[in-house]
Amino acid sequence: MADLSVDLGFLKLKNPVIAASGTFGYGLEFQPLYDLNLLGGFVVKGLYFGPREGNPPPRLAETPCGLINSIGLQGIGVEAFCREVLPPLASLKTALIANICGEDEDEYARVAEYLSQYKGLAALELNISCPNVREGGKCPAQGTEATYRTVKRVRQASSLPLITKLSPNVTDIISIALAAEEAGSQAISLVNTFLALAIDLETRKPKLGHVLGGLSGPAIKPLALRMVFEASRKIKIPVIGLGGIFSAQDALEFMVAGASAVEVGTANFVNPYACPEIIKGMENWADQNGIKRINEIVGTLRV
Amino acid sequence: MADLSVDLGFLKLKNPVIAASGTFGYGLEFQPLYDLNLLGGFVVKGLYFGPREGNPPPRLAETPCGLINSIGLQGIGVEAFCREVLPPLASLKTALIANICGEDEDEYARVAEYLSQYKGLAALELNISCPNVREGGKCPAQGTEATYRTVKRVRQASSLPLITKLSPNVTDIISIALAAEEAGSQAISLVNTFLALAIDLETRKPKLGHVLGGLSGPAIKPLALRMVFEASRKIKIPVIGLGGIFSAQDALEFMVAGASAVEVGTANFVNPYACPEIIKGMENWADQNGIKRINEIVGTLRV
Amino acid sequence: MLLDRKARITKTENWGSYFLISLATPDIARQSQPGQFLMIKVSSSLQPLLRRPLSIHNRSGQEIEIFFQVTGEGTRLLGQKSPGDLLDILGPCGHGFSLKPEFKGKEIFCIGGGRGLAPVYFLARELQTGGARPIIFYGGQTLSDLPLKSRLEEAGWTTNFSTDDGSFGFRGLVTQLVEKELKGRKPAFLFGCGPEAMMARLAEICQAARLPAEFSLESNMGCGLGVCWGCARKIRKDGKTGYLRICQDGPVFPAEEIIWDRD
Amino acid sequence: MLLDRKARITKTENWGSYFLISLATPDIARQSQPGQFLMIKVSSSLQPLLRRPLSIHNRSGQEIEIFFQVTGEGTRLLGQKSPGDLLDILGPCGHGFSLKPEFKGKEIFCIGGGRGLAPVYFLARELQTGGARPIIFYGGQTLSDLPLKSRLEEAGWTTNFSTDDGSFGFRGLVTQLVEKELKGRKPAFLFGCGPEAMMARLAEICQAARLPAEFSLESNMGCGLGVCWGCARKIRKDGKTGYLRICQDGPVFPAEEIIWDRD
Ligand SMILES: Cc1cc2nc3c(=O)[nH]c(=O)nc-3n(C[C@H](O)[C@H](O)[C@H](O)COP(=O)(O)OP(=O)(O)OC[C@H]3O[C@@H](n4cnc5c(N)ncnc54)[C@H](O)[C@@H]3O)c2cc1C
Ligand SMILES: Cc1cc2nc3c(=O)[nH]c(=O)nc-3n(C[C@H](O)[C@H](O)[C@H](O)COP(=O)(O)OP(=O)(O)OC[C@H]3O[C@@H](n4cnc5c(N)ncnc54)[C@H](O)[C@@H]3O)c2cc1C
Ligand SMILES: Cc1cc2nc3c(=O)[nH]c(=O)nc-3n(C[C@H](O)[C@H](O)[C@H](O)COP(=O)(O)O)c2cc1C
Ligand SMILES: Cc1cc2nc3c(=O)[nH]c(=O)nc-3n(C[C@H](O)[C@H](O)[C@H](O)COP(=O)(O)O)c2cc1C
Ligand code: FES
Ligand code: FES
Repeated sequence: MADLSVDLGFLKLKNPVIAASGTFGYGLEFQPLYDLNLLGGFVVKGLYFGPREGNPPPRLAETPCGLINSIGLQGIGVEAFCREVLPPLASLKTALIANICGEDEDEYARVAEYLSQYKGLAALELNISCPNVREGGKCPAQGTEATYRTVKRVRQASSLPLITKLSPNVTDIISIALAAEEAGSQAISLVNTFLALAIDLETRKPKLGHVLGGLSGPAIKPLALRMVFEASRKIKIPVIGLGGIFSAQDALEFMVAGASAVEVGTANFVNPYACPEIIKGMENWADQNGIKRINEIVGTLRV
Repeated sequence: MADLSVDLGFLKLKNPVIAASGTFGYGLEFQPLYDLNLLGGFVVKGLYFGPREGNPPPRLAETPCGLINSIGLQGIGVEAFCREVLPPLASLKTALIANICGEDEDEYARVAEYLSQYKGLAALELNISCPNVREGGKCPAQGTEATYRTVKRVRQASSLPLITKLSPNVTDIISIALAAEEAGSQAISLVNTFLALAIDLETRKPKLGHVLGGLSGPAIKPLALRMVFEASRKIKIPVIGLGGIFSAQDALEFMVAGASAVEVGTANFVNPYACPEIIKGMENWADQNGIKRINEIVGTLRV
Repeated sequence: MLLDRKARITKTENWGSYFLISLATPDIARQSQPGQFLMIKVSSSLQPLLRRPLSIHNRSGQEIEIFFQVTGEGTRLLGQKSPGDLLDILGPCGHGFSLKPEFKGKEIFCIGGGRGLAPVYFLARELQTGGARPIIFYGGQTLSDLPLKSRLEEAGWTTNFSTDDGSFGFRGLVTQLVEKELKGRKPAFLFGCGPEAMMARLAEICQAARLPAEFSLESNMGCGLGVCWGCARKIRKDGKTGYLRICQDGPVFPAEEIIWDRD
Repeated sequence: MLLDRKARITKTENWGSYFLISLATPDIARQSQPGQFLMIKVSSSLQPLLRRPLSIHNRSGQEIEIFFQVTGEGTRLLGQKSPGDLLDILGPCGHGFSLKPEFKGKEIFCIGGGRGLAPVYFLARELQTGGARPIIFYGGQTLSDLPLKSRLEEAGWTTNFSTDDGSFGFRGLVTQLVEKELKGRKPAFLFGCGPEAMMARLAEICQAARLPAEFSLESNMGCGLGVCWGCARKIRKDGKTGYLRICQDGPVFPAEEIIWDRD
């Protein structure tokens, strides 16, 4: 049986499949469905320092092979998270990753600092790429300087390994990835969602209460795959790839493009067993193709 | 019956539906199927000065609700175009638009200049946004300065009205649209295709001979719609919207978002009668909704 | 406990845009409560992407039924299924109507507007089983919007019909019919499901009549599992308002907690 | 003239992954030539997006037939259609095989590898109508890849079968079988359709034997109408090589014009 484990340097995963932030709740919700220890890891919903109300509904709109969301990071905040959610999760034998948010660099640092006092987190995923909180969908990950500054600041505030989650809404993903690397991020994850609009022709109103939202799902897969390919060839730190992964084949394509691990997002909604099924499918594929260790295929695209 | 005509200032269209460049050949191919005079207009395949071989196959890959192409602007060049194609088209009673390309600003200007000597063209569409010709998918429309310079240069080389076609592969579509406007473009069209990658897992090779290609079709509609919305609110010249328009409803959504006219691309492949059917559908919708003139709906999104 | 099952379609019925489908799925049937719903995969391809939420319309033995109206691509595809086909379903989801022991012997108003009748049938059956007396109200725009008319009549419950155009039953809105009936009867509770405007008006009527009520709300759903927070709506709970998940904290809420969407 | 039609399925047959479907479409049938193909919409939704190109397998009266193998989502969906369903088809597309008057009375080799048999059946019938004598070669990996075996036998043509594993007919590649037969026969022409490697090898064999030949090429297609240039392949024509459109300038090309894709 193929060895699915992957080593990100700062973190060993038993397999490359991580459930993506915002699509897996706080993890607890999936516990009745399957053993979370099957996962390479999972990222919890984005956390601000305090609780957050989120955006006005409607918050979801379906588009061809895609989903636009504008949840706006509704959440309980770090204190409640560490008090109520972390204890039951801390004993899991899978990589537990916190997705951290902030209104400004200060808040990012405070969230990182606060979480670092607790045991049980394998890494922080720095969410500088959510299109649903600032005016017009802007986010720090759209600029090299803001990326560099935020990463640097969080790097100094916490000793936990840092994965910086990048935005696809940029002209040049490579320069942003380099900025994150230079500022000390141990990995990058890409992509977050694409800024999008859906319109209800009958009412002539946006389908979402927040007007704009972020597009995820199979529709964006070819765009995400391209960015993972571009970034992974130019930076030395590992890339965690995501965007429209719905099957083992999708996940393997991201690894061939250059991802050392993958995250699965929207697929969890359509099939709550998506993650374990993808893991199983990768194992079968590796066995059928005589792949002994799955990390052999990372970045092997023949161009 | 509703009045579907729209006035772009420099050009009156009998209806807002234009067949998009690269998806309508030189127009002649559709003549056996329907009367081209039904169209608001059509844009012919991208033209370089000389003939061009295009990219190595495979040139197409399907993705969820999308199509990636890397044709690479195979074409006959302006001379052959003006000699062989233009004469039979020049007598049509619909707006004939040439899509112009160049390896550098000089070539763009030469193409524009050459075409301006001939009668029959209603406008030029300046294609500074093709992801399939330069290394890594780069194009002038990814920078404000290159956009400004190219538009300015072509503006000086030709007296034909100029529509600048923008790339969606940018961080800030507004600044690029403003640069095109400032440089004297009479309209912008957006979007061209999104830079994308598809992988054949079995061979671990890119599905396209050119490695990267441009994503079009319904998958990109919500992204294109967002960009049309953003740009049209910040510039004064009209916006021609496109990206995944497959139905009258799609076309109307673009107009509500802010497009004064629309282009229909990939849909022509799936349904060669897409354009006339969309026109008919818009007319029916307008009649059913008591819209007297279709241009009343432009930019009426209730935000 | 949420179950993930491939349920075989045993029967389909169809009236215009309305469909009634029976599914063999013993363990989901066993657990179902009125007001709970299923998340149903309507396509074997990636389009449409998401599952569709549909109420449990009835349970009979090993089977459950769904009743829906075609309103878009997802329900259109669902309507094309035939007996023998397998449906990918997840359920039962959410929290249903509160069936209280004190309803015993009492009249309970059960209002369904259009496709909103879906959960009302199961509700009425369970109320009856618990010894309560369901009084059904079934409203639609016109007679063809009341495809389950005879089904309700056969069940033997007191049923009041309304159509906007008067083609069957009371002429007018179902809310007007309820108001009228309330002059003569004093039910112990009111349950409602249907268009937002109908439910909002019913909530006003109940408040005026000091009649406790619960309504089943709708919202666009991503997961139905409580993980995406996409279905959230403003709810007033314990004096505080905030966004709660329709799929998990509902879909049924007490009238006084609901902040109606007047749009 | 390209026609856009909704054709009713009159019959379907199926062997494992292979399907044969009959379509009632009189005017497309009337115009069809062997080697031409249809662009078929396989889904009523947006996924899969593009039409699929399939050769015209046969014409009989008002009907045409298609023969295909399931190789992905599009052909899988197509295989699920039933008699009575309407298929959105566009055709006849492209330029077919060259049926020359001088073939009369001559032996013509017609080679189909796997699903590549599709156009060969129609071709052989038209050759026969024109007075030529088609000699068929039908190869596959194993017996189950030769579902049209009895159909060919019934047609009464000389037919040679091969399977890689020897489960039926000649054991080995169909190209080896053709080579072997060429020792005894001197056909006037060879037509081939099948996997690229098979056709490339046949082209070598033909060149060595100075046997003129045509092959039907495949390529991913966007439009099938000649407008997207997505199907282009390198073709050597009049001494120059350049990208030509398989859908419009082909799909059938003379052996000497084809630059094989050795991958
Ligand atoms: C808890 C719950 C129970 C329901 N029970 C029933 C039922 O028993 N019978 C019935 O006919 N309908 C029911 N509905 C409504 C039903 O889910 C929608 O009609 C259906 O999802 C529309 O899908 P579509 O693809 O046909 O239409 P679409 O084209 O997707 O949309 C048509 C309309 O449905 C709305 N809609 C789209 N997606 C969703 C979604 N995921 N959730 C809710 N609304 C959506 C859209 O806003 C739009 O107005 C229920 C909804 C909820 C939330
Ligand atoms: C002119 C022509 C005639 C053909 N005639 C027949 C026939 O009679 N019977 C038959 O079984 N097959 C025929 N084919 C092949 C058939 O078109 C493909 O098998 C089919 O398009 C695959 O679609 P899919 O969705 O099932 O598979 P996909 O999952 O889309 O792809 C499976 C494989 O098919 C290839 N493919 C995908 N899209 C296309 C496309 N648009 N054009 C060509 N190849 C594609 C892919 O590269 C991939 O290798 C023909 C192809 C051409 C070009
Ligand atoms: C409903 C929803 C909520 C999300 N919330 C978060 C979040 O809190 N933090 C974050 O970094 N990304 C969030 N994302 C983005 C996903 O983690 C992921 O980057 C994106 O959806 C693309 O992957 P997918 O196509 O597999 O879903 C969210 C996505 C969705 C659909
Ligand atoms: C096969 C193909 C060829 C194209 N060629 C051109 C071109 O020559 N010039 C150009 O400006 N755009 C070209 N485009 C882009 C389209 O005009 C259009 O901008 C894009 O496809 C998005 O619209 P759609 O989703 O409606 O197809 C091409 C697109 C496709 C699919
Ligand atoms: S639908 Fe996802 S939380 Fe309710
Ligand atoms: S498939 Fe479009 S030109 Fe051949």
